Amino acid sequence: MLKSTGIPTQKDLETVVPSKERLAKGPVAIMECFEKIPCNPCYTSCKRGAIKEFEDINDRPQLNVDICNGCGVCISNCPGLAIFVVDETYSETEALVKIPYEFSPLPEEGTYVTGLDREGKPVCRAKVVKVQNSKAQDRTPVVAIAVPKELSMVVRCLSLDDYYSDNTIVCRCEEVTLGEIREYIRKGYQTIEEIKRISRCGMGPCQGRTCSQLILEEIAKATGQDVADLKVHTYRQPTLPIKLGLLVGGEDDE
Amino acid sequence: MIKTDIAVIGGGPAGICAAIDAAASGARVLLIDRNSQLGGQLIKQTHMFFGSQKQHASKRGIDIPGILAEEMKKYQDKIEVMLDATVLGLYEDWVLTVEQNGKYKKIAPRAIVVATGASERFPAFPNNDLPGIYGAGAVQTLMNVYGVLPGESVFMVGAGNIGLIVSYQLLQAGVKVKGVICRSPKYGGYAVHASKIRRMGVPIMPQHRVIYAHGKEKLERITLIKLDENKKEIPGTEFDIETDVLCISTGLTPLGELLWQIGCEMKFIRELSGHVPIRNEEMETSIPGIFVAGDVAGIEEASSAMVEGRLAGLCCAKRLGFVNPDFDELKQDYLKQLHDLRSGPEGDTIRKGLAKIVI
Amino acid sequence: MRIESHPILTFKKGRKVKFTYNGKEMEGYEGEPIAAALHAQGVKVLGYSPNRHRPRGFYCAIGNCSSCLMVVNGKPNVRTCVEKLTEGMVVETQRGKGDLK
Amino acid sequence: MMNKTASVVIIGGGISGCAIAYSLAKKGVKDVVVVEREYLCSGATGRCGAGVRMQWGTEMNCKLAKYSIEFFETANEELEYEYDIEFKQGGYLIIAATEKEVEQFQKNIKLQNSLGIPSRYITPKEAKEIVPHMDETQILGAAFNPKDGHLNPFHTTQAYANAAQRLGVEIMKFTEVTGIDVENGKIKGVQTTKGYISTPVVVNAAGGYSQLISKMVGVEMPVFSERHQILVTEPVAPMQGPMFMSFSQNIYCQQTPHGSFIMGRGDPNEPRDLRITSSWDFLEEMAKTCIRLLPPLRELRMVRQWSGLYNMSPDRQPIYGPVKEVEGFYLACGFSGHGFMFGPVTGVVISEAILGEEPTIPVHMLGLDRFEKGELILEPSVV
Repeated sequence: MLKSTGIPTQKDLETVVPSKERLAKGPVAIMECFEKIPCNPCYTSCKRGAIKEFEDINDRPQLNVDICNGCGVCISNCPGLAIFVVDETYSETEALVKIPYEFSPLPEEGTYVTGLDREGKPVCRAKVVKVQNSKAQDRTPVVAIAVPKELSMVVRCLSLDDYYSDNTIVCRCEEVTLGEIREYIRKGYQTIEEIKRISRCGMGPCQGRTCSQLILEEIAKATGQDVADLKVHTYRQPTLPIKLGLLVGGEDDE
Repeated sequence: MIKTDIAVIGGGPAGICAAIDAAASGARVLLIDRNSQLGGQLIKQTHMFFGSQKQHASKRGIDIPGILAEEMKKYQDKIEVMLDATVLGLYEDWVLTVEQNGKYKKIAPRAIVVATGASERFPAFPNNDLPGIYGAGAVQTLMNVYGVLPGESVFMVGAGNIGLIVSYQLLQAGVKVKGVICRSPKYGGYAVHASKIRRMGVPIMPQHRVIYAHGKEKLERITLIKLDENKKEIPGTEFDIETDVLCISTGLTPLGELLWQIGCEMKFIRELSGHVPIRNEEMETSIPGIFVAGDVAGIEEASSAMVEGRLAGLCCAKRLGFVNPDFDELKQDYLKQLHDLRSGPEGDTIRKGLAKIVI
Repeated sequence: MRIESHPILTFKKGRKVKFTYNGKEMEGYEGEPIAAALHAQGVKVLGYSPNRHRPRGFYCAIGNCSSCLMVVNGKPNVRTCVEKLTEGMVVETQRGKGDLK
Repeated sequence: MMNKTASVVIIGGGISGCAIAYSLAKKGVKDVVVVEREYLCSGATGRCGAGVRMQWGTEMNCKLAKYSIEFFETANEELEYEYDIEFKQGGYLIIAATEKEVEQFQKNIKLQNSLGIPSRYITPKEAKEIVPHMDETQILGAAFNPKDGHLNPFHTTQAYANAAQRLGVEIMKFTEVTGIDVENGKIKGVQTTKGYISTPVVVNAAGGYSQLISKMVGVEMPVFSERHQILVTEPVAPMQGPMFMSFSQNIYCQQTPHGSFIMGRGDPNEPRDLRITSSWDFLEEMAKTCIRLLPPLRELRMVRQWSGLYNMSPDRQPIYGPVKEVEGFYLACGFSGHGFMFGPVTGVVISEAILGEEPTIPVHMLGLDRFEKGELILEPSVV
């Protein structure tokens, strides 16, 4: 029960989750406000009029999902932090979930965090796509994270703890993380040459000396192959960086 | 263009011995090393070596280069040493490009012994790039070559021989070693090395892994987790240890870049710790005239590296027509020494690996 | 911190030289790597990575990686783990990708 | 082993193959299959300098390039790419070091301007303002077009490939073509290491290996593949906007948005045996030319060298379209080192040729038969 655990029930959620068809059309707000309390800033903040005018200040918000475009202005205005925006069209496999997050430090865009469900349980890795923290939001920043599509109605919070070690720097020269490597592998870049070209991993001054073994291990893990069977990247000259100016003085020998 | 009969790349135990035996057979040798002194990793080893007299057993690593240098003196008209010289490339026309003290040089050898050693492996965990997290090689260099302490206290990851030895060296330098972990139920190094540090009070902790490093500007703390017998993490067993240095010693992998560049056939052999060149018993790779010796041919001990070096030097010289009058006896002796060094239970893995790569 | 006495090793040090680190005068031994001299003075953070601005220190110690790049005598991207210290060197933290000027 | 049917099989997963696949799929062609021996972009596309310029010496090349560059300007959006093709439109500064070049450039610019290309002839002083680290005393003048630029070839190809796949194109990586079946002068199918594909249409977009593919159907092409080398440096803060190039001095040199410089040169003595190894003489020659013209770059460290194949045609212009010997066999090869920058237009004109549509740019004179007829217009502006 919501009133004993703080966790909305499946039945509660059914009243606010839009249809599959609507979700397939793009971002939309999810108003997880299940109790009649005297409050209406969602209605007053929506410039599009997607939320039905309150007859009684104790009304629960009624969202017209066909008018709502998921702009997310209501998120920071909701005193109960009960509004989220879900965009299932973000990519083929991922959905974007916008979450109000009033903690410090804020996550950084491009890094990975851990997606938590309504019970605070870690459920997935999530990439931080955007962090909005404008003056208008008045200290209620909104963090947009990309989560596996099937978890779009599950992830409602985030933890900066790197539960999956995704923020581990694998390639120091180009600063590519394990999470990014895993993402590329998921997207079908499953050889070290492809990962190198898409991410620049191994293209820096060290030419893959520190990262290539870690990447190979990650490919092996993700694809169920043996490292011994994986192709390595091409080794080219030089073994260490050399100044162009030195190469010119190449003839002064016997 | 510098001309020579044989270029030996890498002046560690394998390379020095290759140069000596090639010169003893009558070949002109250029021995190239990127450090300021010969000896490779030996110059950082304060402990006494195992093996037999032939491989300078019970001598300290740091003293072996001197002994070998003495032997090299006999052939000083044959061996030229290039120090502070990094081989940048090995090209298909067999030209070696080298940078030495800010100068670019080219070498045209008739045959090559590649004895470039190994590079270190690093595990992936969040914040593994924080200052204070160093490879065992870096710690040894800093401490034993330059006399600079890596920090106040060190936690060691990896309990192979290197992890155990470096822990001991840290104690000798006056650094507190807070513990040594490894993932397996048994540590990988020799028991005598483990006992040496254990009786100095250093805890050896099998079945542990580092899962997190913490610190703002530099390392302050690490989080460890316990593993079960199958090296799987046991949730809920995480705990933190404060340390300003984390020393990583999770193994070496053969440094075969030059062999890849020239196109030697390579194969991944887990028992030899990575990609190694296919070769015959004389240490000649799939490209005639290109020989290998030491860790680049598979990770082993310095003792076997020295013998492999002698074998490679001897046979490389023969490839060019410089046949040592005692070629057969020497070759048989080197093969026997290698056989003996690898014959015990600790050599089991190496023997299995070699069976897959030596043709 | 330097090792004052060692049961096995004796260290052959070059002559003492002065250099500056971010404008601060420091001392080290000629011929030792710049990064070793800095480490001996307690300087562990040698620079910051260009994109994520993560602190970077000494790492491989053999010039293999890009962890110890600093600006030395005005020139960027110098591998201070292998570059030898000389009298009067001007060593500075590198921020972002080096500027060739 | 699979056995499948396709309406078009494209051999080669470089920019040309992927752009053709995309154009066909966009026009509604179903069952297009791209067969790539390794990973996408593993051949010439992924190895090239990836500069794109409108400054050419023949009308045809100018038009092909202009079309392509205008496409690149909006390619991220058009192809709905999730990353970035990294189009840096910093121009091409082509220096004139000889009187002959001055004359040629002025002629070229007149032609280019007549085709709507905003190139202009500039003085050494103006050139120095654009590339401050150059030694302007080495030059007589320069041609500059601000619309030229540079891209990331892997991302550009991937953008095409992803867009094509969304439209239903199948891309078979790590699949090698081992034979092409022809019956009664018509294409019947393609044998690959992963099985057989029945198809009436095959496009040869195999870059440096195109002559080997043509040979499979008995078509001899007067092309050869020449090794070209290139190097890349460590990254430094942005300092060079345009591609810096010279035909007579034999150099192209560009700073990528990432900060690294890539530079290359050609050499008539390079091997023509499909080798893609590297040489030390290239490094020395490259460094010499680069430092003479762009002296401060002597402090830059190079981190890697590699090479790729130019598929050279007799007149240094592409070979496009059907061949008369085999029905259903189309060529998109012989690019002579500029296949990457022609990628978008290649996609369009080859798809039009296959579908029998009115060509966006008439390219019938770029057919293989031009070499028999001897109607060649030699492109003078090639490194």
